[in-house]
Amino acid sequence: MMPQTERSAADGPQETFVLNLGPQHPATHGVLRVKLTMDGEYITRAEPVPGYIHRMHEKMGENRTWAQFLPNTSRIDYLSAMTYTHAYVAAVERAARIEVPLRAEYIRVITSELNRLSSHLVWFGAFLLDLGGFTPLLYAFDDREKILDLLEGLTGSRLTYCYYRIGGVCNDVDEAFVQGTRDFVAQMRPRFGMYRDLVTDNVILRKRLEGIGPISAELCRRYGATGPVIRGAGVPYDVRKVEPYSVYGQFDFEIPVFPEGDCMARYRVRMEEMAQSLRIIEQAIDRLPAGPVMAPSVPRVLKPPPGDCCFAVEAARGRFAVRIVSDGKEIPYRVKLRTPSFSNLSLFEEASRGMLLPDALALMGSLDLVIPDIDR
Amino acid sequence: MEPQTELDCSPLVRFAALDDLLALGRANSLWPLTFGLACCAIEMMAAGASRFDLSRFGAEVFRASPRQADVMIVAGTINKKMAAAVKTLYDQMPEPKWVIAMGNCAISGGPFVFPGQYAVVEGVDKLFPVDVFVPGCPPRPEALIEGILELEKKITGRRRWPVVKPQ
Amino acid sequence: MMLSLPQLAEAFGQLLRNGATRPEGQAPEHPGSPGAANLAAPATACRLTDYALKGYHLDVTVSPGEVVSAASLLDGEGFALDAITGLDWMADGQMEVVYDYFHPRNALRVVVRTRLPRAEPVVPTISTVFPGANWHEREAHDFFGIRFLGHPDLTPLLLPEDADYHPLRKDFALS
Amino acid sequence: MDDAYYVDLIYLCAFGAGGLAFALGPMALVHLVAARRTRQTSNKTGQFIECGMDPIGDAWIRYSAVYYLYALVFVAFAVDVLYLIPVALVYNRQFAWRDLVETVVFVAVLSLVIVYAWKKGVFEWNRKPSSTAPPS
Repeated sequence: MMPQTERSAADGPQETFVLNLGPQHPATHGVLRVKLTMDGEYITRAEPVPGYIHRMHEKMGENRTWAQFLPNTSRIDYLSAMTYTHAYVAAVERAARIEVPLRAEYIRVITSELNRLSSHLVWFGAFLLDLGGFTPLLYAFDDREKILDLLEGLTGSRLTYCYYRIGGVCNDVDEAFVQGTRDFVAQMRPRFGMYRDLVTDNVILRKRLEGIGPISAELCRRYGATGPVIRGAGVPYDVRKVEPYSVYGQFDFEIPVFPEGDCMARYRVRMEEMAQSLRIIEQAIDRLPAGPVMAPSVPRVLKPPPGDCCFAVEAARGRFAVRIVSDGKEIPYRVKLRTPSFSNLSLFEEASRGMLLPDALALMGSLDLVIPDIDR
Repeated sequence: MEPQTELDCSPLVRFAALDDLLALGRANSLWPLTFGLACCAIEMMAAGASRFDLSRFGAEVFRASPRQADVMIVAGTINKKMAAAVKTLYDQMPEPKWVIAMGNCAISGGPFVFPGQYAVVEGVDKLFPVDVFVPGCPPRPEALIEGILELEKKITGRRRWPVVKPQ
Repeated sequence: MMLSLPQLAEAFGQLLRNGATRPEGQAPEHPGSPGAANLAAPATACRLTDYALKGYHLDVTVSPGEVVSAASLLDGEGFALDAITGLDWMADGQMEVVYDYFHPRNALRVVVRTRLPRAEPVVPTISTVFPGANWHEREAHDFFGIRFLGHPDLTPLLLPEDADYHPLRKDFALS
Repeated sequence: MDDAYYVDLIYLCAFGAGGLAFALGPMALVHLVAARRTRQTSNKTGQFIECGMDPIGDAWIRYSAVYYLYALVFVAFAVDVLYLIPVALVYNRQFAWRDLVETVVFVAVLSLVIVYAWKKGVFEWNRKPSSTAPPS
């Protein structure tokens, strides 16, 4: 049975129809499925159906030792793998009371922020691809490859880094990385001006984004949406500032906030955030302390004391929290991953009601979804 | 109806020279299906974007519709909820069609295989035949390009591009 | 309005004391008072925790009947729902439901937990208070088979739509 | 009936045959050269494409009249172009004001359709007030 909307008798009954958007659809950035009930070009109901890339990360957490779970963390949100690994290792360090050397914390901040930049660049390219502009993707990937070169030299992989270890990082940065990062920051700064001239000030883009897909701060709160979504609704919530973890408290940076709550506000938040990440990277590189990069006393077989603990980080898409429960054994009792895309997507049904389909796709793109991050 | 993945799909008339010509044309303008599943999809995007530039080999026209696509690049993990959709998309691609399994998940289930796993299909070749396997987790864009060149070799019977030998 | 932790703890203490008249009839043994950490874990409790060690500020244990009033209390204070998760304590024959809350404007994190019998894990839904809980509860139902009373739609979210198994139960791998 | 008439008729037939060959030739060629069957796993080769899912419901339902108007405007201009090509071919012998005026009048009359449709709000995709109510 298909639902029908009420219409005046003069119109005659116009029926709604049900349309599958996804799992194989270029606008859903992966294998998200949205069950659309359409009234012509207007959305009566858009019900996201996740689960098409559920990969049992939480079950796998209960099947391997604390350290063996590390490669999984980088495959949940593969675009900001560093921040996800950071949350997990920091949670285990908190549970096992391991003190991380300062140099390792600085390296974590530098690599996390580089990763945030590369993640936002992919979003930038893919979002504009959704809106119908292909060229920005080529510029964004050009910049992104420079970051990947740096991280690949350091970690050995391009995307799914497994660089952080429980107690530090797996190898020290070399002079080439430090110099390369400095060069990259210098190269990247002027690019934002180019992006602004090329894309942000474009009339077509503004017409497609301004006033489209409004999400209020209250809606964000009721659905637990975080990251650029809540900051684009005027709430300066960023885990790096609210609950400063690692050494983020030592840096001078701002949290970009735009109160409009529309797609353009979320777009601007991410663009500004990239510039702020550069600021953090610059400060961290300048103040990089000497010392070891691995805690001296990490036991070979880790057995955190029984109990639970949480650790939250600001990933590229919002608040990512790990809740680990230990029963004192070498295998976790439970690893709960609270992922930002899950909560950010859950408000889509309410936010997209009554929108035009093309505008709803702009809204979905501005949420910056990574589908395995929803499904885990 | 039984799965028919070993059908003889050859055309009514065949001319050796014409077949070669068609194969050459097909091999150098492979249109992949836009079918990003997981991590590997980002590397697939990177292969199509600047620096790696898949269009040098004629395979950059990513089509959203299976009817217009020649090659399905299965880039990522297939789970049991997704398997039916993947099979549907394979069915909807017209002949001649090829499949590249990109990444360890598409090859064998990759890191998501453990005793008692409940969600992952352990390799896309469990669902339909695969022509080229590209290993890696995820494979580098160069590896995907090499996979496409291997597919060209499979279609035309010879390799047009030089093979880079490790020094 | 800056919300302070002792005020919140006091509010929860009030909630738990009022809960003494609830049908289950279990009076909270140690209603939490600000600054006093009760190390024993009674049926209901409100404890301040060390953020540096735990990652949250307030740990509240309530009876299953009180999760909705706890959610309403936090909703009134401007909290947002972080996650809902299950925990299978197979050895104790119990199922734990953990509600994580964060505050979008203050550095405050609250954990509300409740224990259910493992044989019949039923708890009222809080999706009437936080609409975002809808998906979290569906996920907990997927993984643990916890039934949320009053939930609009408990069809599997992440698992296939016809799935009848609950993979994160500790006895799942054995079957 | 003079010879010229038959010559013209032969020309016409040849032109028609050529046109048919252009239209049907590729179909015949494809029938011979293309693959006869498609390998498939679950017998869904002929299914409508909906992102890999089985379509839900029927496509034969009442749509908004706006779609119909939109299609009409499109068809008007497609036909317009169809007529303009022979006009351009015939009129290219010498420049004549009369021809130009004729063409402009033709295009202007068709453009009035756009103006009319624009004024009527065909391109606005406005919802009727009754349908903005939340679904029951």
